[in-house]
Amino acid sequence: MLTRRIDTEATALQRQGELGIWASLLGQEAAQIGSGRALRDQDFAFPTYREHAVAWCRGIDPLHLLGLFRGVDMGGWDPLADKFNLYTIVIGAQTLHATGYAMGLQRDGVIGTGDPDRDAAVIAYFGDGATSQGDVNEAFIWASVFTAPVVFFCQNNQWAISEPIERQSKIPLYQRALGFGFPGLRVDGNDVLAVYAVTQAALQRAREGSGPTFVEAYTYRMGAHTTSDDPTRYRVSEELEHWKARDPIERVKAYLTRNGVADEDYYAAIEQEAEELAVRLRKGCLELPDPSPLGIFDQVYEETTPELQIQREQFAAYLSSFEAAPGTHQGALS
Amino acid sequence: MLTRRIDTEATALQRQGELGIWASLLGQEAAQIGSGRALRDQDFAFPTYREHAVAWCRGIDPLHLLGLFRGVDMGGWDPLADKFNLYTIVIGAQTLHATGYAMGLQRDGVIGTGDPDRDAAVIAYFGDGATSQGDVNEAFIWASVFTAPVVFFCQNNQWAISEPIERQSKIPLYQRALGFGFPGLRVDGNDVLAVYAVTQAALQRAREGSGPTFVEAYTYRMGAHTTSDDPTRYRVSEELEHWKARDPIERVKAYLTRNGVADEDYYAAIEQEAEELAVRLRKGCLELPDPSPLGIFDQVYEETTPELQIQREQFAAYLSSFEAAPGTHQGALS
Amino acid sequence: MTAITLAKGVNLGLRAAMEADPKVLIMGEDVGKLGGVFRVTDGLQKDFGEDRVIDTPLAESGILGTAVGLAMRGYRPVCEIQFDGFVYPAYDQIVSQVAKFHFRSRGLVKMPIVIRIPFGGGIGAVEHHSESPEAYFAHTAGLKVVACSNPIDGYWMIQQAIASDDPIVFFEPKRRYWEKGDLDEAATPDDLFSSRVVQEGTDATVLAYGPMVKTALEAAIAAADEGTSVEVIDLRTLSPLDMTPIHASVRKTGRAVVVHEAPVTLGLGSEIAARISEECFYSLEAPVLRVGGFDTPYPPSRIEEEYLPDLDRVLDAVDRSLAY
Amino acid sequence: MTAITLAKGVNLGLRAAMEADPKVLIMGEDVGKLGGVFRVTDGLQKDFGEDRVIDTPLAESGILGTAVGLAMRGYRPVCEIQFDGFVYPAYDQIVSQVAKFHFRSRGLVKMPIVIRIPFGGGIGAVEHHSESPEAYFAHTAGLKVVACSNPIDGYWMIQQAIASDDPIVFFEPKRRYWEKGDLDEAATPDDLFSSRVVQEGTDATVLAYGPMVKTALEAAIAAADEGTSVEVIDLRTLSPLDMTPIHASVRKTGRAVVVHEAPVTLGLGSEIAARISEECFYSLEAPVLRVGGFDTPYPPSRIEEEYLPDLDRVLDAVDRSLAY
Ligand SMILES: Cc1ncc(C[n+]2csc(CCOP(=O)(O)OP(=O)(O)O)c2C)c(N)n1
Ligand SMILES: Cc1ncc(C[n+]2csc(CCOP(=O)(O)OP(=O)(O)O)c2C)c(N)n1
Ligand SMILES: [Mg+2]
Ligand SMILES: [Mg+2]
Repeated sequence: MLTRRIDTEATALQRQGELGIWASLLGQEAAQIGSGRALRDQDFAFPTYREHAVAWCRGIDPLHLLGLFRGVDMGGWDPLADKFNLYTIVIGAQTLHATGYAMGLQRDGVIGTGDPDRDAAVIAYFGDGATSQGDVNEAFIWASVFTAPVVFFCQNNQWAISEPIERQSKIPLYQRALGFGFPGLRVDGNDVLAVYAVTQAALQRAREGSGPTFVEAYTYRMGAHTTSDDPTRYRVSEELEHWKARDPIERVKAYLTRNGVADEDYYAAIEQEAEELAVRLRKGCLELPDPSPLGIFDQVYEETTPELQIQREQFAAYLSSFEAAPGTHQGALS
Repeated sequence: MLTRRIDTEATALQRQGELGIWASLLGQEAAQIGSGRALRDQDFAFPTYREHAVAWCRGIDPLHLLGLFRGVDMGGWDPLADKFNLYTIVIGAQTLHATGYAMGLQRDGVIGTGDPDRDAAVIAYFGDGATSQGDVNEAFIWASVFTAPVVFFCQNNQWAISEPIERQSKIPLYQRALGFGFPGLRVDGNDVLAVYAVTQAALQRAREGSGPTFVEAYTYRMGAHTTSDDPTRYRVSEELEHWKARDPIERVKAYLTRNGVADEDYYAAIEQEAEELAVRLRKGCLELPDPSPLGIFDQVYEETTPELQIQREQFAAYLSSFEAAPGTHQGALS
Repeated sequence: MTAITLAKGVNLGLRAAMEADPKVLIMGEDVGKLGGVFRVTDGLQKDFGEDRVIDTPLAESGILGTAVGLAMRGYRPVCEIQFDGFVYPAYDQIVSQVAKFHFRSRGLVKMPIVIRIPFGGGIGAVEHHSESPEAYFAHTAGLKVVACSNPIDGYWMIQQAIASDDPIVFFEPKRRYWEKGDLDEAATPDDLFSSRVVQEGTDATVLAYGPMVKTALEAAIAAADEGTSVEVIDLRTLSPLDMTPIHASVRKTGRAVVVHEAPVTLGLGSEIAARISEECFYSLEAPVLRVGGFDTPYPPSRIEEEYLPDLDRVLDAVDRSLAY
Repeated sequence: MTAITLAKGVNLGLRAAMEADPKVLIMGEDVGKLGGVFRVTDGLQKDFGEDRVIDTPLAESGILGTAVGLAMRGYRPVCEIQFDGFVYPAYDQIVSQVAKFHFRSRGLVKMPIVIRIPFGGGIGAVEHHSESPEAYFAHTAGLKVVACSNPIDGYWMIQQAIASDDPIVFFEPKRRYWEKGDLDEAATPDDLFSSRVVQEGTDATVLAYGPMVKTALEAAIAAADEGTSVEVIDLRTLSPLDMTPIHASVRKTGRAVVVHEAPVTLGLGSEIAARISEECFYSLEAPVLRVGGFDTPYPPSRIEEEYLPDLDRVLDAVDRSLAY
């Protein structure tokens, strides 16, 4: 619920022009929270651009996500320290990074030791559309051949922007793994507990050194692809209605209430927390400092180059020429 | 036997410095002849760089193959007229071309008509190593999603240069197709009749509009990867001995003799034909005209560019300056 | 005469090409039902069917690789790459196959493929959505590269590109998609591979293409106010270059400034500067100056306006040129 | 002092780097048991094991993509691309990931990856085995690009590249792999990102790198016989460029010729010509001339010697420069 509130707030901020774009996770909360909660501290997650709830599980301040979509940076967290990679926008590229990282874990001897605080695994997130990319299939080959400790977690939300899953595969996606020699399975992606259990088992298998697993979390993108998208152009409203009835948050609420684990007070407290979070995010977002134009020259390399130094100096001089003689030229320096 | 003689002769020519390199098909004759003979005139084949016997089946003069490896051109045949693509050297790239061509057949309405002289299919050749390339897996996706009339014909010769098949897959390759939703099967690649039957069935399936099939022809690269390679560095001689006992040519000879289809005279006649072919090739190869240096400028585009025209003119003038004043500069223009 | 946007101009051009030749296909991600994320292919699938306007699986190498096969079968695929930064997975197919097939086959196999790429920044997007990769393709023998800058050119140039039997990378300045121009369908368009003087002037020549043409024109107006007469050339064709009008202009003005969004180092400006310096050696009164993106990855969008060349940076370069 | 080939020089450099730092890995096709098709990694798997010298599946994007992950985990992968023409399937990972990670993470994630590419022609090979793709990488912000030209540089530069925390594309001139030089392991190498005057001269400056350095030196000898004193600079670093010695030389000679095998259009020569023209404007007595491959795909090998710049074409350009 907190992540959904983050999502609503972000969408609102985008509508008000404060974010360039926002990729909503609406409908995919259970898949993300269920898998994110199955991670241990030492595990490493490689997200796409939509894993806001996994970020939440990894302890990333949602303000960082807003910063990225606002365009103040490309993700303000420390991917190595937080063991949560920066968002990867090029579809599928991160599955190879995840596999390489997993090969690094192998070389570091931190799998199959039997020590639960030591054995680590990697999880790679990607969408149904991504399964068509060469990179993702190469990642399957690498992981299989090297028995790498990586879980391929595919959120099949039925759509890749306007393209339905039938444009990517004629058979259920989890079966793809069979062609590469490792287990694939499908889980109800709107059932947070089921996702947790399945991911947890797959991660454990990886940590033990038994290699990769493909998990297909069968879910639905209830919103638009991003705030720039208009899904009414390509899908029918009945479909959405069908899935609304399966809303993962309503389902877990029903479950918790039925089992007496949560009551009205609990929900009220969460609503309250969500509201406070939203206020903080809105305020924080507007206060996010813009990056310094000169800063970009320093971040390209570990050891900068003469070219960049010259460009930086010239640009600094150019910028200050405006301060010295304002209005010399007609154009406004924005 | 004829194709093996071509191969021996080409290897000899390379050793004598007349070819830059040669990729031998030794041991893969049955897989290539069996599949090549299953093609009808209207079918189209996309080879790698090793399908010399398929070329033979398509009626390509082996001299053209020598020309390519000698470096006088990049394949002297007409790929569209001969329905045999030029050799593709970038591993796996041709599987997508084959799939695209097959999609063209669909659009031309020449599949599933029931007319055996009209319905066409495409065959894409590739090696075991190629199955790791993103492109090949993308071709599987395309072919599956669009039900394209293409047969993926993989010659699993156990090696990709020095890397054994285990570096590409942990499970039998034909199973890869299952992950993509179309049939995959393995055939004894050293049994020419079995290969013929299986390929013929797969092609027929494609021509009827039932989509792609993956055929794994299980065979062995009896020679080096190319004439530049030294397989003693990475594989043991017992393996070769094992496969020599399964030599596809010896096997078909034994079969034909046993069944009284061929006798000594028949073989003698073939030997004779092979010898004549070899003589012709050797002679033809040495007589292949070198390309004209100025010709390259005309082949880049259908409509050439001012840049190329200038470069061509300047280069022509430069070349003729040597004729005008020989010995002006020290270096020899080779 | 109808007022149309650039997006609409290309859309109408595509439609005209598809009507003229049944072999023309459109392929790409979301080009069908959605009509493309920028709506450039809007309505085409509805009118020409799913066989001719193909929503492909999500893989750029697959798009270009199958386009090669379709071209071999006589089709003329127009491939859309959704955003500039997503062309790289297709790089191998473009550079090693599309570009080389004609040469490899001594002209027996033509590759009449158009690769449409919405390019450049200025729209507040996240990473990989604002790149200017044109130099990569202009350095590749076997490809031709053009960039349109306005709705009218969008309409004509896309048709000319599709009609060409050579493979063409077709750049569309995405931040100008919504700008308007008046289309006269009866007019005779300029040759596809020609550059055009879009503003005459005598003191300095500014060369630009795609999104920067508008910026250059604005700079010329501002310069005029300061008494400097700037000639602006819209390159339109990036490979091959059309040097004739460039030579004429630089011989007149003696000074040249090349402007693009792509990083300066080895951007189009370097080739143009090298050619002008060689071919107009005795006419140049100042070195050819280059204004472009800095040699950094494209920055977060909140500072893209500083990163991108703007009117002021163009004027600054003109001033520096005049100071020689 | 031992006489070693270039292939051996890089081999020894790799060995030294692997001994010095257990995080250094070698990855690629056939780099293990076979020791690479050019034997540059010969013996390394035997001595450092399969965990550190990895024969990978046959997919270049996979090689670079997993290298990114390994780098994130603190490793220093040295990736071999078997031949120049096979780097393109990895282009997306190189341009969008390897090159951008440092920037994207504001320096939090380093990418100490070396991409070794045997490049260039002249060995009688078939298509895709003789290309010179260096400009594609030099135009890419976030990468550094170097090229060695001789065994001694091969030995030192590969170690320096591996020690660098930035991603480096490392070009090795394959047709010089078997040429020899005397290695003094006790010597102090030049800085990796520095260019070097390898032949002093006063009349014209020839700039070259990789395989063309030898050609340029031969041209300088031939020119001396004709009474022309040619200075030759081995660029060594292509991105960043080391302009200081170039400026000094051109200010002295007033004339510059850039030589490379890559096609001229938008090759390294265009950037160098643009920079020299701008930065040494008043010193130039002739335009910077460029000698390179023609703007065609690499031709069939029987005419590669005509296609490639040779001694005569370099001399011809020097003569043309002197004629201004
Ligand atoms: C290589 C590449 N091509 C195209 C895009 C544009 N794009 C962004 S998201 C998307 C659809 C992705 O679908 P899916 O993998 O199912 O993930 P989802 O958005 O549904 O979470 C596309 C085509 C991209 N980001 N990268
Ligand atoms: C993209 C690419 N990478 C590397 C190479 C170099 N190479 C040529 S053949 C080969 C091995 C191919 O093995 P396989 O696919 O099994 O075919 P085979 O040679 O055994 O017929 C390699 C790595 C290439 N040609 N293309
Ligand atoms: Mg999806
Ligand atoms: Mg093989």
